[in-house]
Amino acid sequence: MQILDLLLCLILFPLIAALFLLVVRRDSWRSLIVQLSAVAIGIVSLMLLVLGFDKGTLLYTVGSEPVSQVMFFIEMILAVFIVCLGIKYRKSLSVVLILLQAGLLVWYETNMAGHISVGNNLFVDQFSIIMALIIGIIGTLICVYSVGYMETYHNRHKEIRDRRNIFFGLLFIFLAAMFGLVFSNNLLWVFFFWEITTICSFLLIGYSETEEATNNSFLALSMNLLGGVAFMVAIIYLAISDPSGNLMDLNYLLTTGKAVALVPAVLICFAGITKAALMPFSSWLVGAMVAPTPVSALLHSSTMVKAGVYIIVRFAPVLAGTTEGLIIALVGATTFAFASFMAISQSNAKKVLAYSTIANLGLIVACAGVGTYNLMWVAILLIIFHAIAKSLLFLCVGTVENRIGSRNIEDMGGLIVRMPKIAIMMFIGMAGMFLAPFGMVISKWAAIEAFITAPFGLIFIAILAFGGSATVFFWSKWMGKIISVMRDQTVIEDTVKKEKWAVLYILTGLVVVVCLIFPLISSVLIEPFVLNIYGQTARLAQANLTIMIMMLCLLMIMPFSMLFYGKGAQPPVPPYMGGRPMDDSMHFAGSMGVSRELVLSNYYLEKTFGEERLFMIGASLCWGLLLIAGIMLLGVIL
Amino acid sequence: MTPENQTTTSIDVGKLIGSVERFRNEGYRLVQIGCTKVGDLYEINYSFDKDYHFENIRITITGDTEVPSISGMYWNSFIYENEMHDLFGIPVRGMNIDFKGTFIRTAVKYPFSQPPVTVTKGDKS
Amino acid sequence: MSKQITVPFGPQHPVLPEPIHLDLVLEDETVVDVIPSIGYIHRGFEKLVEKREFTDYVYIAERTCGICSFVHGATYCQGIEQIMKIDVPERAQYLRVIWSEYSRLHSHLLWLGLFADSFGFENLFMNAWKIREDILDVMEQTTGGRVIQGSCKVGGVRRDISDEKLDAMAKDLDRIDRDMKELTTVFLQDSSIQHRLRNVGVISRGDAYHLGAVGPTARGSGVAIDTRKLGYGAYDRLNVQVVTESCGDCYSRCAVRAKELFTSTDLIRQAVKKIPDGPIDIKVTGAPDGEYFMRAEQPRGELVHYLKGNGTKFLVRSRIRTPTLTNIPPLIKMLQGCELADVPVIVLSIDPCISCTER
Amino acid sequence: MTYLQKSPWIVHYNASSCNGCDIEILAALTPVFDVERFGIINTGNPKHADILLCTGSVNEQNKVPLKNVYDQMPEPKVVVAIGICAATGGIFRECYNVSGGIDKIIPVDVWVPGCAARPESIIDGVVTALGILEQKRLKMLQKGNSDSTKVGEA
Amino acid sequence: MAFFEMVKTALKTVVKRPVTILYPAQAAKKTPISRGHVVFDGNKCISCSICQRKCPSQAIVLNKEAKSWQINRFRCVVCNSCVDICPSKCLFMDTQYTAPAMAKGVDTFTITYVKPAKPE
Amino acid sequence: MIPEPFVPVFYALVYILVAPLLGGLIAGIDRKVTARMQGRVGPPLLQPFYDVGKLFEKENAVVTATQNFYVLSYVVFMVVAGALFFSGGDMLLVIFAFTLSHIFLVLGAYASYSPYSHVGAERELLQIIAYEPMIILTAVGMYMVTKSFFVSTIMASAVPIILFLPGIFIGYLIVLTIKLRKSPFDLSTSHHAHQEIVKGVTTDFAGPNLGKIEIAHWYEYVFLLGVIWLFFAWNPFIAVAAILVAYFFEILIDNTISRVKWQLMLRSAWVIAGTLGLVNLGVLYYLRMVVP
Repeated sequence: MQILDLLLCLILFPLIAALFLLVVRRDSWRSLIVQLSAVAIGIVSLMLLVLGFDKGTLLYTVGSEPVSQVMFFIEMILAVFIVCLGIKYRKSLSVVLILLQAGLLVWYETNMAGHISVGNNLFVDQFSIIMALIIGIIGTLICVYSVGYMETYHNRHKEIRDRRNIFFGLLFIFLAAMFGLVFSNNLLWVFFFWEITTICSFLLIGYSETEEATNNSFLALSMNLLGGVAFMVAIIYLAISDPSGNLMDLNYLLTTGKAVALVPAVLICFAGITKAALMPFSSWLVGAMVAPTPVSALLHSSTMVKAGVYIIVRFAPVLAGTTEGLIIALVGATTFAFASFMAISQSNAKKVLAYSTIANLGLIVACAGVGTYNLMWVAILLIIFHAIAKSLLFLCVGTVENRIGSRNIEDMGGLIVRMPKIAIMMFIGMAGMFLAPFGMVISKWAAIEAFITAPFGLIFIAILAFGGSATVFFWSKWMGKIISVMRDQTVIEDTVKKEKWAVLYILTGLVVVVCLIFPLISSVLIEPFVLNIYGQTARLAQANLTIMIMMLCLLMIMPFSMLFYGKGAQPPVPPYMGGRPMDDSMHFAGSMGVSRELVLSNYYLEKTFGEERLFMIGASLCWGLLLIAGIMLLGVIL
Repeated sequence: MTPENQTTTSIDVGKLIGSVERFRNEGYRLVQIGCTKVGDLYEINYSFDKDYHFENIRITITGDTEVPSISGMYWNSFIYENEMHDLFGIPVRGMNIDFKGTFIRTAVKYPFSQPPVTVTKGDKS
Repeated sequence: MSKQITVPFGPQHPVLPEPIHLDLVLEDETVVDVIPSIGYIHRGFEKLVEKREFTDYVYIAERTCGICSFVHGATYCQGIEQIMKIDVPERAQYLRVIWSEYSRLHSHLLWLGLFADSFGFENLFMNAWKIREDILDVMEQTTGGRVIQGSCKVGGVRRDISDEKLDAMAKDLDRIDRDMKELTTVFLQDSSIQHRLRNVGVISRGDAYHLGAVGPTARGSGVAIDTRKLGYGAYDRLNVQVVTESCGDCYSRCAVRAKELFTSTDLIRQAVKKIPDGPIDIKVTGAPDGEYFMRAEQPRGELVHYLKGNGTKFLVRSRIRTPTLTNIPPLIKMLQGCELADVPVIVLSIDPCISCTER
Repeated sequence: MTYLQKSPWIVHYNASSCNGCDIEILAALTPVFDVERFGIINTGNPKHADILLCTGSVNEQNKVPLKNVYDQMPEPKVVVAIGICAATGGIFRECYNVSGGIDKIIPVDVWVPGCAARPESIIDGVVTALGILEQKRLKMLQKGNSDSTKVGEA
Repeated sequence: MAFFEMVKTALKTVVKRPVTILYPAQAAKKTPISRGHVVFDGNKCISCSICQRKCPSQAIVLNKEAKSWQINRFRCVVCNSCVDICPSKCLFMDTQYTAPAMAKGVDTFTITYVKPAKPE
Repeated sequence: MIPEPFVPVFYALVYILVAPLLGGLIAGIDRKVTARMQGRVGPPLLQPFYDVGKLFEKENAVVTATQNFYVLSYVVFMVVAGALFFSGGDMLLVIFAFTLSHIFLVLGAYASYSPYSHVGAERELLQIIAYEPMIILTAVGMYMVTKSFFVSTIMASAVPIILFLPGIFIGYLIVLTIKLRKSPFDLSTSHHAHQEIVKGVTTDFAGPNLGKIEIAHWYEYVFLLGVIWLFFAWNPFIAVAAILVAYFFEILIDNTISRVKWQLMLRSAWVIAGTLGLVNLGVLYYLRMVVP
C-alpha cells in the first residue's frame, strides 16, 4: 500500500463514516460504526507510522483543480450558513467577519487563483505522522468514549434535544478535517480544513442549544474567524508576492528564504494564536467548556487547538531569530504564566483543564516562536505529552461529572473512595501533567535547558519557573482533593460502561508508556524531523534518561508498599479535631450545641490570582505585543 | 479609700427597655447584667457606667417571667442574658445571639435556681 | 458547593493554655464566620458562698484565676469591707497596691510572651517569661506563693513586707525596667512584628466603648477607662497614668500593655515611697449585710465583684464579672474578616482569661 | 533507658483549671526551668505526644474533649495530673459543675500535688511518668508480639 | 520601624550563661516563706479542730477519739489558713513542696499531746 | 580505587548513609544554638536521634492507611533527589525529584481529610510555589557560570561561583528559610507548638510516620546545604565556613523574626528573591551574551 493511499484513506474514511453517522439513528449501529471506524483509523495511522517514519518529507500530487473547486464551493455554502445563523442569533461580529473572509476568498478566487496551481497538494513528514497518530489514536478513542458518554448525557439532561447523529457526524468530519490539515501542503487547502475545524468546533460548542452555549459558540467562532481572516490575508499576500503560486506550497515556502515567508508566517501565526486560544483570545476556549466533555477533550485540548500550535511550529524555522518570532514567543510565554495563575482561582474542573491547556499551548508557542532546533524538539514533545494526559483528564472529569452530577472540584472530595479506579487514573493523568518523571515535566526541563542558550532565553526561563510553580499548585490541590479519604462514602463507579473503561485504561496506559518509550519516539520521529530542518537536533542526556526511567519504575513500585501496611495494622483513628469528637458521618461538635459538618475546600486565592484581574493584565500585555508585531509587519510590507 | 457612689433604681419589668434606652442615649456603657436569687424572687441588676459614674437599675421578677432582651440597645448584652438563662433559668426574649441553653452547659440544670447543693462530691478516701 | 473550610479551633489548641472554643469558617485563609462557645471552665464556685463563711471565701475568690489571683482576692475583700464599713489600715492598702501592680507586671509579661508566641516569635516569648520569673521571685519572697499569693484577707493583708525588702524591691525594679525596656522595644519597633499586628483586629473607639470593652482592649482603641482612677485602695493617693493608644488594632493593645509595664513599676515606686508604718490588718467582727458592686482594675481591665450579704456569715450572692467576659463581644467583632493566621493573635490581643470568665 | 525516656513529648490540656497550674507548665518550658533539657517538647498535638499533662477539676463540658485528647494519643502514653484540682477537685470539689479529678474520666498515672503546682514539681512528675512510660512500652511490645504470633498461627 | 530589633538581644544571650536552674541537679528555687506543705506537730495539738473547720478545701480530718490528724495532700491548697488559725501553733508550713506520687493517699498523724495536769 | 563509572554510585551511597547522621546532628546543633539564643541550656546534642528513635517505638496511628504510602514515597524521593545531587546528577532533575517528594508529603496531609492537615497542606503548597522558581533560577545561574547543569561539573569548576551569583545566593538564602521551616516562613509546620494550625502538614501523622518525615527532613537539610556548597565549590574550606555561617544566619533569623502570613511569604520569595536572582542573572547574561 502506498503512503499516499494511507493519507487519502485517513482523510476520506472518517468522512464516509461521518456520512453514515449523520443518517443512522440507532444507538447500537452508531456504536458499532464508531468503534469499527475508530479501529480502522487507528490501524491506518499506525500503518502510516510504520511505513512513513523513516522516509523524511514526502510530497504527493493530487488533482488540484477539481478539489479546489469543491473546496471553494463548500466554503461558500458554509459562509452562507454562518451568515444565516449569525443573523438569526443577532451576532453581527461573526457575520461581519465571515463576510470579510468570504469576500477575501472570492476576490482571491476571481483575481488570482487562475494562474496559481500547486503541484504537491499533500505531503507527509514525521511531524505530520505524530499529529496523525494523535488524531488517529487519541481522537478516535475519544469518539469511542463519546458514545457511552452522550447516552448518559442525554439521560441526565432531558431538556437538551437529542441530535446525536449530528454530533457524531461532526466529530468524524472534524477528524477528517484534522487529517487534511496536517497532510496538506497547499496553503489554500490548509485554510479550507482550518475553516472546517472552526465550524465543527462552533457547532459542537453550541450543541446543547442553551443561551450560554450559543453565546460561547459565537464567541469561539468570531475569534477563530478573526484568525481565518489573517490566514486569508497571508494567502493573498503570498499570491501577490509570487503570482506563480509557488509560495502556496507550504514545504517550498518553509524551505525558501525567510524574507518572503516572514509576513505570512506572522499572519498565520496570528491565526494560530486565535485557534490555540492564546491570550488575548483565551476566553473562547474557556467558554467552550460548556460543550459536552468529549468535545472539550477532542477539539479543545488534544487536537483542534493543536492545529493552531501545529502551524506555528511549522513556521518556527522562519520565525527563529526574528523579532516577530520573539514577540509571538512572548505572547505564548505570557499566556503560559497568566493562564497558569488563573487556573489557581478556578474550581470548575473543566475550566482548570481549559486554563491548563491554554497555558501549555502558550508554552508550545513560546518554544516555536523562539524557534531554535532544541526548542522545536521540545515543542513537539509537549504536543504529544499534553494531548495524551489532557484527553485522559477530560474523559475522567466527564465520567465523574456524569456520576456525581458536578464538575466542581470541591465536589470531587474523597473520589478515591467513591470511584477508586477513576481517581487513580486522574491521579496518573495529573501526575503526567506536572510531576517528574512524567512527560510534561520532561518537556519543561528540556525547555529550560533549551531556552538557556536561546536569545533572550532568560525571560522565558523566568516565566517558565514562575508559571511552572503555579502549575504545581493547582494540580496538587486538585490531586489532594481526590485522594482525601472520606469515610462515609460508597463506591459509585460500577455503572461506568465497558468501552469507556477500555478507553480510559488505554489512555492511562499511554500516559505511562509514552513516558517510558519517549526516547524511542524522540529518536524515531522527532529528532529526524528536527535534524532535517535545522541540520542538528536535541536529545536528553543518556544518564538522565536512565535515571528518569528508574524513577518512573520506582514510582510504579511504591504503591505496592500499601500491601505491606495493609495487614496487621490498627484500625484508623479519627483526625485531630481540636479535642472535639467526630462521628463517621464527618460531623463534629460545634458551637451552640450544633453538630457541624466538616467541610474542607481548597484555596483559590481569588484576590491574588483572580481571573478577571489577571486576564485584564495578560490580555493587555498580549494585545500590546501583537500590536507591536502588527506595526513591524506593516513596516516590512510597506 | 473612698467608697464609690452607687445608685440602684428599682423599676418594673415593663419599663426596662425604656430605661435602658435612656442610658444608651446618654452614652452609658453596659457594665454587667447580674442576677441574684432572693427567696423565691430574682433580682436582675443592669449596671451602667459613664465616666466612672455608676448606675444600676433593678428589676425583681418571679422565675417564670419572661425578660425582654436589651440586645437591641446593647449588642453585647447577649453574653449576660445567655448566662442568666443558663444559670438561673430565666427566659429571655429576643436575644440577638441565642445559644439556646448551650452557653454554659452545667451538670445541674439552672444551678442557681436550686437550693444550696449539699452532696459532697470527690473521692471519699 | 461553597469554597469553605470549617476549622474547629479548640477546645484543645496549642495557642492558648486554656480551652477556648471557636468554630471558624474560612474561605481560603479569610475568616468569614466565627462562632464562639464557652463553658469549658465553668465550675460554678460562685455558689460556694452559700457554704463558706465570707472570711474563708477569699481563698476561693483568689483561685478564680491563676494569673490575677491577687487582684481577685483583694477586690473581694474590699467589697466586703465596703459593705461592712471596715476601715482598713493604710499600710495594708498600700501593700495591696504593691501586690496588685506586681500582679499586673507578671500578667502583662506573661501576656507579652504568649502574644509573641502567637505570631511565632519564640525567642521573644522566652525572653518575656525570663523577666517574668524575676517578678514571680519577688511575689514568692513576699507572699510565699508564686502564682496564688493568698496574702489578702478581709480587713487587711496577711503578711507584711519589711521596709528593707521594700527598698530592695524598688531598687530591683530599675534592673527589671531595663530588661523590660529592651523587651518592649522589640515589640514596639520591630517591623516584622508590626507587619503582624498593625491593622489586624481593628475595633473603632465607638465600637469598643459600646460593646463594653474594658482594660487595655478599650484603651487600645482610645477609650480611657481605667478603674484605678476610681481611687480604691491607696490609688487615690498615687498618680495613676492611664495609657491609651488610638488605632484600635492589635498593635495598639500590645503597646498599651507594654507601656503599662512602666506605669506599674512607677506606681510601685510611688507606693514604696509613700507607704506609712502601722498595722496591716484589723479585726473583723460581725457579718456583711447589704450589697456592693466592687470595681477594680485587673490586668485585663475592669473587674466587678457584686457581693450581697444578709447579715449571716454566708453571703447571698457573689457575682464576678470579669474583664474577659465583657471583652468577648468586641472580640467577635474583631475576628470578622480577619485571616486564619490572625485568629490566635486577635484572640490573644484581648488577653483572654477563660477561667475568670467562666468561673 | 530507651529513646522513649529521652524524648517525652507532652501535650497539655486544661480541663477547667484556674490557669495557675497551666502557666506553671508553660513556665517550665521557659529559660529558667527549661524542660527541653530532658528532651521534652510541648507539641500541642495529642497525636505527637507521649505524656498528657492535665490540669483542672474536669467540668461537665470538658469530659468529652479530655477523653478525645487522651484517645488520640498513640500508645504508649501516660497521664500526669497536675495540681490538686486534677487530683480531687481541690477547693472546687463541691461545685455543682465539677466532676472532681481527672481519674473520673481517664486513667491517671502520676499525681502532682500543689496549688498551683510548682515547675520543679511538674518536672518531678514528668520524670516519675517516664518510668511508667517505659513499663507501658514493654507491655505494649509483649502484647504486640503475642498478637503477631496469633496472626502467624491463624 | 526597624528590622532585626531582636538580633542584639539574641546574640548577647548566646554568649552569656543560660539562666536555667539545672533542677534536679541544682536545688529548686525557694524562699524562707515559700508555701510547700503543712507539717503537723502531734505533741502540741490540742484537738480543737479549728483547722478542720477553717480548711477551705476540707483536706484536714481530725478525729478526737482515734487521736489522729489526717491531711489529704491531694486536696490541700496550701493556703496557710490552718497554720494562721491554729491556737496551739502545732502546724507550720514547710518550704518543701509535696512530691508527686503514683497514688493518692492520706497522711495520718497521731496526736500525742497530753494535757498538762492542772497545777493544784 | 573505585572504577570510574561507579564513582557517582559511591557518592550516592555515601549520601544515603551519612546524610541522616549529619542531618540529625545539624538539627541537634540547631536546637542547641536556638536554646542558647533564648538563654536556655537546651536539649542534648543527640536529641533529634532520640526523638526519632522514640517515634519508631510508638504506635503507628493513622487516619487512613494511604498515609503510610505517601510518607514512604516522600522519604524515598527525598533520598533519590539528594542522592542524585550528590552523585553529580542534573540539577534540574534533582529539583524535579525534590518537588515530587514534597508533593507526596502534601498528598499525605490531604489524604487524612482533617482541617488542620488540610490547611497545612495548602500552605505547604504555597511554600512550594514560593521557593521553586528561586531554586530553578539557582540552577540556571550555576549553568550560566559553569555551562553545565550537572552537579559534578559545577563541583569541579574552579570558578568562584559566588562572585558571579551574589544575588542568586541571597535569594537562595531567603527560600532556604522556607525550606528549613524556620521563622518567618514556618507557615505549614514547625518544630515547636505551632500556634496557628497546630502542626499543619504533620498534624495527623504519628509515631513511625512522623519519624520518617523527620528523617526525610535530615536528608533535605544535607541536600539544601549541599547547594550552598556549590556556590563555594572552588574552595572546600570556604565552603564549609560558608555553610556554617549561612546556617547560623538562618538560626538567627529564626530567632529574631515573627512568622509572616502567606502573602508576604509569597512576595518575599517571588518579588524580593526573584528580583535579586533575575537581576543577577540579567547582568550576567548581559556580560556574557552581549558583551563578549
